[in-house]
Amino acid sequence: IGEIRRYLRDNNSIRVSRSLRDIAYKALQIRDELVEKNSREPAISEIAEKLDVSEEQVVFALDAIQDPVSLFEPIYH
Amino acid sequence: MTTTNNYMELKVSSNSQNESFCRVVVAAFVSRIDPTIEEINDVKTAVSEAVTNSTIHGYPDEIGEIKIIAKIEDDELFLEIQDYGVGISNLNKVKEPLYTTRPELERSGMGFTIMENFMDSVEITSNLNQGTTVRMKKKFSSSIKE
Amino acid sequence: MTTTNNYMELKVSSNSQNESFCRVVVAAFVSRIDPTIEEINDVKTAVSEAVTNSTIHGYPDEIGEIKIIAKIEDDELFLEIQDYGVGISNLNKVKEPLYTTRPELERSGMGFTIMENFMDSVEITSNLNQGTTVRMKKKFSSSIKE
Ligand SMILES: Nc1ncnc2c1ncn2[C@@H]1O[C@H](COP(=O)(O)OP(=O)(O)O)[C@@H](O)[C@H]1O
Ligand SMILES: Nc1ncnc2c1ncn2[C@@H]1O[C@H](COP(=O)(O)OP(=O)(O)O)[C@@H](O)[C@H]1O
Ligand SMILES: [Mg+2]
Ligand SMILES: [Mg+2]
Repeated sequence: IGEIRRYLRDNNSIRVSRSLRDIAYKALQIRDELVEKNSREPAISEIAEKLDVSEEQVVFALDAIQDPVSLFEPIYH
Repeated sequence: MTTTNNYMELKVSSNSQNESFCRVVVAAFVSRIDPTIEEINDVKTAVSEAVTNSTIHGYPDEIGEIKIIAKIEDDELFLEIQDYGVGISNLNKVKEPLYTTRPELERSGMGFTIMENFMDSVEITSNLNQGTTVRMKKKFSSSIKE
Repeated sequence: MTTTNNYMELKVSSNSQNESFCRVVVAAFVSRIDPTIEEINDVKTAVSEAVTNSTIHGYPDEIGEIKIIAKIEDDELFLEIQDYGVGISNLNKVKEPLYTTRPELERSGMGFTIMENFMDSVEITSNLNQGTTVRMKKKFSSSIKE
């Protein structure tokens, strides 16, 4: 386990906020590709499968780059 | 606790940081019925509006508790957002577009209108000084995959 | 409910679908202190192990309730994962590496060892037929963003 942790540490000292944005942008890219290919909105599972992360993780990542409230309530924060 | 497996209950304090947290939790929960990004965004927006209302209207002068219950039955989502705050005195008016009791906060008065637009139904119950509960439902088209 | 704003409580049923949900909920909660990927993966792994234990050991023959409490104070996370299941009879053995009571499920017996490695402390309390609570702490290198 110590070794695994050392390995992880070398790669994973980036902040989560950044990695979430990366996942989210990839997710949106895949969504666009799938919309083009299938002429319909893809389900979350289709995006998750292509990214090889869980559905919940895709949703979490997408939330990091968008704030639906701000569309309607730009003032309150 | 109900017998269904597709049930969750979340309690958080009414600080503004928890608004986005509640939104993600419900969105992550809903992801098990495999919605589209658009459907998820509808739900997130509705959750944000309801939680924001509890935060700023329900607990104007204090930090209180907000409880969210989410349940999925077949392809329908049931959402309940509850606070134990000041309550609503004029329940018949609050769903009117542009109606707000806090214009000084530059509130738009569109919260319930948005919820009604993005969800299939929105029900409000409230008692003065006891709190407010908003119940919403939404059917998902999902299962678009073959 | 404590007075801290950085508090959450989640209740879900002990079905396997809720493991990944619980993991993401805790990750989303912790994300407010913007941890590193390593830190968040540590926490997610620990949550998975504890929730899996409640699901398969705590409720071997039924679906029960699992409660997760998370709190952040300064740069420290407090996690509590509780079930109301069968409980643990031999509490002094369960932390031993490779110790498992369910070898037939191909359990590795490494759950608590992993939790202890990934978190700063792991405390188990349990009562037969009443349930099990696992309390964990972890300090984060990051400080809360203002
Ligand atoms: N949880 C609540 N507790 C107390 N009052 C509320 C609550 N939610 C809504 N209200 C009342 O309903 C009104 C309308 O709400 P809404 O449509 O969201 O508009 P806004 O939030 O912009 O004022 C609010 O101005 C407030 O008076
Ligand atoms: N929530 C729980 N309820 C009842 N027993 C548990 C619980 N968590 C752990 N245990 C007991 O502790 C043992 C060791 O747990 P763990 O280290 O995670 O290994 P494993 O899950 O692979 O068996 C389990 O085999 C089980 O007997
Ligand atoms: Mg509002
Ligand atoms: Mg285990």
